Amino acid sequence: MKFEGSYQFPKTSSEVYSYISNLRRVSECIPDLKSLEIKSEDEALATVTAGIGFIRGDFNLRFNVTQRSPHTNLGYAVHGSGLGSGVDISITVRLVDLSTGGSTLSWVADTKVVGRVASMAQGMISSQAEKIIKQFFECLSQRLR
Amino acid sequence: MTALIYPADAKVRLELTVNGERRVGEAEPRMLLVHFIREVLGLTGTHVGCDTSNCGACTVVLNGRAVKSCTVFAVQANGGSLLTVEGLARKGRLHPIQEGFWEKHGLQCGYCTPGMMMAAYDLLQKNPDPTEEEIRRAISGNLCRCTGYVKIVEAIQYAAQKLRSDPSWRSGGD
Amino acid sequence: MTEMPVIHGMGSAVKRKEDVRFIQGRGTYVDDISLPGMVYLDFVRSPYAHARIRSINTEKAKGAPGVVAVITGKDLQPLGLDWIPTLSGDKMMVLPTEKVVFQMQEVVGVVAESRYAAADAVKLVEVDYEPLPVVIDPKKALEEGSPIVREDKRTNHVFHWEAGDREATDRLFEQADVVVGQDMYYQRIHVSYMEPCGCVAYYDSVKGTLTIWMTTQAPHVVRTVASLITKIPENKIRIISPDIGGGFGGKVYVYPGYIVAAVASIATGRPVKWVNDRSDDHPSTAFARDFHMRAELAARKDGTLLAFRVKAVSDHGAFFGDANPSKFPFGLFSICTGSYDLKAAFVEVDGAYTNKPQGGIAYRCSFRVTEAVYAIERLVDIMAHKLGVDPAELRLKNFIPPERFPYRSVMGWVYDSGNYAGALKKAMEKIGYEELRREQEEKRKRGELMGIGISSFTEIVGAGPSHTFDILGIKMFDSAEIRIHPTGKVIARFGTRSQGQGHETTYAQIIAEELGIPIEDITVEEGDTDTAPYGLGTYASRSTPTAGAAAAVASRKIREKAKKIAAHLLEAREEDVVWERGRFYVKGAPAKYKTIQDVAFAAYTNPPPGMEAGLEAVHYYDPPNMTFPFGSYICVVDVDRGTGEVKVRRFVAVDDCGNIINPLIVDGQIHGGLTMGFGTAFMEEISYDQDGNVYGANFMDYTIPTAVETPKWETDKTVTPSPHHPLGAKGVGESATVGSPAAFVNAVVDALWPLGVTHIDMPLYPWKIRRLLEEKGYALDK
Amino acid sequence: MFVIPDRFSYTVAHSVEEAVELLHTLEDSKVLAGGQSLIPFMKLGYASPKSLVDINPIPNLDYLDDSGESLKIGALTRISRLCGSELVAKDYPLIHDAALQIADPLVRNLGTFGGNVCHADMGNDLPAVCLAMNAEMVASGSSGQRVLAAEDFFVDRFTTLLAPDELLTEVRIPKNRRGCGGAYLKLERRVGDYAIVGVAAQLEVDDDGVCRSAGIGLTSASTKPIKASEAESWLVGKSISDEVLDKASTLAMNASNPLSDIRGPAEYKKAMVKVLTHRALNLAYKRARGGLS
Repeated sequence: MKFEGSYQFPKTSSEVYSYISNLRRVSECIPDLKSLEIKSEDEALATVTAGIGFIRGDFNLRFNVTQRSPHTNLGYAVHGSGLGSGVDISITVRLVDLSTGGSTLSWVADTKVVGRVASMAQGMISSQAEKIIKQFFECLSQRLR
Repeated sequence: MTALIYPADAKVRLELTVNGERRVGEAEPRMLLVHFIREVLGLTGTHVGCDTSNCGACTVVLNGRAVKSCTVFAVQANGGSLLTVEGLARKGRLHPIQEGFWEKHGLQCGYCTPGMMMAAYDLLQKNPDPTEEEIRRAISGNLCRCTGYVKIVEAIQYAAQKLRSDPSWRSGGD
Repeated sequence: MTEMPVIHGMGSAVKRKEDVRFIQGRGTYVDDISLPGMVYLDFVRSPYAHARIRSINTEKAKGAPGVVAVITGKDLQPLGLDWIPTLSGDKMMVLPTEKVVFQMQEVVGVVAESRYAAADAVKLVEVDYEPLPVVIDPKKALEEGSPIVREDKRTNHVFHWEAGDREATDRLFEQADVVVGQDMYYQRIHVSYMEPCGCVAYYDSVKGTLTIWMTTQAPHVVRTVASLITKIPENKIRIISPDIGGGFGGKVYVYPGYIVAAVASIATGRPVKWVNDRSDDHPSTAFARDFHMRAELAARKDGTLLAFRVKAVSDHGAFFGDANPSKFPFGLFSICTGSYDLKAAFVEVDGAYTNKPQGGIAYRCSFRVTEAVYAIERLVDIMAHKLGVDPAELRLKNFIPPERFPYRSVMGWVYDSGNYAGALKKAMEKIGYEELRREQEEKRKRGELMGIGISSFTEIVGAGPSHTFDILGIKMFDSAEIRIHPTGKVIARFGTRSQGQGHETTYAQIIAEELGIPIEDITVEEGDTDTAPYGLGTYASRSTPTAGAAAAVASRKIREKAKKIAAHLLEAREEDVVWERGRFYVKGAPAKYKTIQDVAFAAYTNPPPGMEAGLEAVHYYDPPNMTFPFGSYICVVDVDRGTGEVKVRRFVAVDDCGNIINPLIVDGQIHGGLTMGFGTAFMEEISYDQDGNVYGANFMDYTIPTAVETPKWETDKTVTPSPHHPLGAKGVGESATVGSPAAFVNAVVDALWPLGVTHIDMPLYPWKIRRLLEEKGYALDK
Repeated sequence: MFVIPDRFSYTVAHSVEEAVELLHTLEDSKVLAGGQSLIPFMKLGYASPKSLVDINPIPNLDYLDDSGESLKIGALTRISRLCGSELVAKDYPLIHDAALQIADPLVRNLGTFGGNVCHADMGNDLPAVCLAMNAEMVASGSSGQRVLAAEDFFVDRFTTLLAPDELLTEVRIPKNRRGCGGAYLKLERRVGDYAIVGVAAQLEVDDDGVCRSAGIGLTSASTKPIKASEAESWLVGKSISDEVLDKASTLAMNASNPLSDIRGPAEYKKAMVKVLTHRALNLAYKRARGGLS
């Protein structure tokens, strides 16, 4: 599934870029974070608790920065597993300066959830994934205001 | 008052009446009743056909009502009374339900049969003279892949008739 | 002259011998077997349908409480067991070393002291996957640039298979007045036996023997293949197929669990039990159907059917594992001219690899006959509607007439016997066909949707004659070994394996009929390769046509010897001795006789001079031809214009399987088959999304019929014996699954035809029908 | 991957107070009532609570009492008891319809009213019934007892208003008076399956067939059990006719927002909300007019 969204900031694209290309700062916006380990400037390992109602589980996720084109584009990849499922999310972020000053950030997240729970409780995990991704960008945008 | 808490890895000592006999066994809290029956009590007539509480192959009568023993924890049966397929016949005499399944060709591979008979047992306790529709609904939690149910229905009708005409089988059987 | 004992021979509706244990919970299924020191095998399974395995970390699992061994593909590699041959000459992964090719594939085996300990340890195995592009649609799989499932093959194309005469067929299509065609998808379904697959494997390192109690329909073939791939001598391998909780074709296959359990037992020296849970079994064991076809039928405007052609793609998943006879990569689909006297036919099928478990189970379908019957019976109905002729009338006009049997079809099959019009007319009479058509007319005027569907199928079973049929080179005979003890009691052993078909009773009835010995005195054994004569097993409705015939022939061999002994006892010349069921007497003096029991005793105590003692025989029966059961089914449905739900109001099945051994058992087989056909038509499907997630992977998601929605079947029969079978029998195990789906679909399409609906793919979900009603502006909102 | 629950500690409560205390003190605890939804979820690995509090031994939580202003249903009342109750069959046809369509007779032998409601799956049948009948949910917690309106009770999929240490003890259903009638219609792939869509309808009409009050609850029509409030209020004051029911069922359909899944595409489910609402209201009306039956 593809999810997407966009935000406008008073900051310029290069200011935004320098913030969101920093994995440590970005990872502070991962919701329900249980643990985090920054392996390099391009890779972090995180454990996230996700679920709905009493259906919860820990997801072990690897975050990678997959594309860095200063001021314009940034790519993240998330790969991991939890609740008997595999999760793969590729996120692309586009930054555009506005003639009126400030900039817009638009993101697209392509999410794949596979495995037993994904199959049995159709939609349950993907709807959670959507929620988490949106929270993540909501948090980023707050910090960039 | 403070309740007794059994730790996750505790071996809980269970004592219950099984087919009229007092039986004792151990189970950790998460052990499913069906595994307790098959692997601790050694009664393998109760089968496992699924893991989502759909097939009913594991049906037993617990404290007077038919339940899916894959969807009950063994610890919940502590102190209770259990009737399995092995307890249906009495003194070497087949229960009318068993007789009906045999007479009417109510089984083929035999895997769903014990659960099917225990569901029928529950039905005939509550309703000695069920209609075909009532029988079909009563076994709707028991899947059979061989018979197409026609002869299972006939088997239960046979048993109902036999039970009505033979008072010696009333008063449960467990 | 004394009373003849009641022996319950051919045609007796005697209750089954095997039931005594089943109704008392005393059957012995694989999971009921428990050996001292036994440990449990469980599997880590892949959440991905297609992924490269970066790494597997088993350290935590190995250290977990109760864990005895952890087995990966790398452990199997040195043994040459990471891949094994399939029954179709392809090979399949046991455990992956490089990549996984379908969701829920076995990845790592964990062996522990208990079921629970194994399950806990499975969660501790860490597998790092690198997802690969997934291919689910077999048509896409055959396109250029599609992801490759099998790197060892470098293509997703499994085979191209043709049957019939392309030119002659095309010519007739060009000359035809009317041509109808239809794209159809016969969906992927699971046999859904109630007992999941499993085994207990025990390697005795002292004796060097490997014993496997396993859920298999073909123990002897398994033993031979196991010996060939493991190099363990065949006399040191014993396969025991205990009571089987339904097979339906799904237990012909060899699954990774069996292999890993055996290896684990060799590695640990302990008995190893592996039993699939349902949620493991459904998505990882083999599937049936999954067949995309374009079928076309040509006719003259007077309704004479001329030619039939099919172009199809079949989905075989990641491994080509069909249990087909070697010469028939697409089974017996070429029976697709069905019950009709066609002038020509042509079929071509391409097989494709996809990211799914292996497919192509002969699910109660005698090798793709189900798909063939569905194709022709759907098209005949479409043709009837197109021509504006009653579907029954069109069938009656084009049936192969009784006097044409034995009949050679344009596909080269020689049908042994049949009376197709007889069966259809009987079904029409029983259901009140004319009256129903009148009712339908009136209902249509009132805007009510009622449909009537017919299927007049011809089956082809009893594989098979050795000149044509083999599996991995082994001829498809089957066997019986009968031994009569001095007191006249009998032990009989067979190479087949009942999974509910009642062999212990029907084989006993055959022997009783032939030797006049009551069935209570006859013990039938199957499934133990150490004791039973070699046989190919039970599938494709072959047991009665092959092993049943073997029982008759072996009994007759015994009777010949018995006659000599009787002559000796009666002090008469052999040619003067007369056989009358159960006894011999001298011509003209029936009062002075010797019973078969007297003769049996003499065979051990007082054989004729020079005669070898004992009374027994073995026979390996090689059928001269297949048998061709047939029947006509009529189904009546009512369609709810609001919800799109279909109610099957009535279903009449008239079957002809030749001479009947036990009517109770034949009824049971037909009821069960009809219910499976009903499930296929209305509710059963295993589907995948584009990421390779499987839907319908357990009994919560995969719905098989309960007693409530299953129609109350009305069955009847005609009897047209097979001229070449010793008992005139034909086999009936699969007729109803083969014949019924087309009847259900024909009925629903018949209801919707006036709206311009020509076809609906199974399963006929209410939402599909509602969608059509909306498109045609015929849906109701209440 | 054997389908077996993760380990949990097990404890038995003998009174409501004790249950609440245990839920309060134990880490990550969950109530075990009938267990017919919880145990499968634990086996499949959807849920792995660290501890279970078995409330089955609590006495006097299994009752049907209509002596007072409302029909009081104890949280531990087994579904099979509702199926077999003459009182329910005669006076509360909506509850009876629904009970008879929950899973199968074996599951109903253990499954409880409270459990079915608290599990709060969009596919469970009794939440819709509670919504349609404007039931009150009585909960006991460490901070005492409180009464919640069904409408507020169902927060999200598998999520209710109950606090982790709160226990549902009773459900109160307004008493059916003369002129009341209800019906539950459920569309299933196969008997015993979760609903493709289910509609609970409750009507009160006066002697002229004018609607005094209406309740409509929907199963599997959204990610949680929902109440078709607009349809309800639109019906009040109208004299029931085919046109009126058409409009009401359209409003109910508009209130729904189902998921596409193996039980059918969202657009089909939406259409079925309309069809079933119309049929359920119609049957409820007939029953209301025919008195209580």
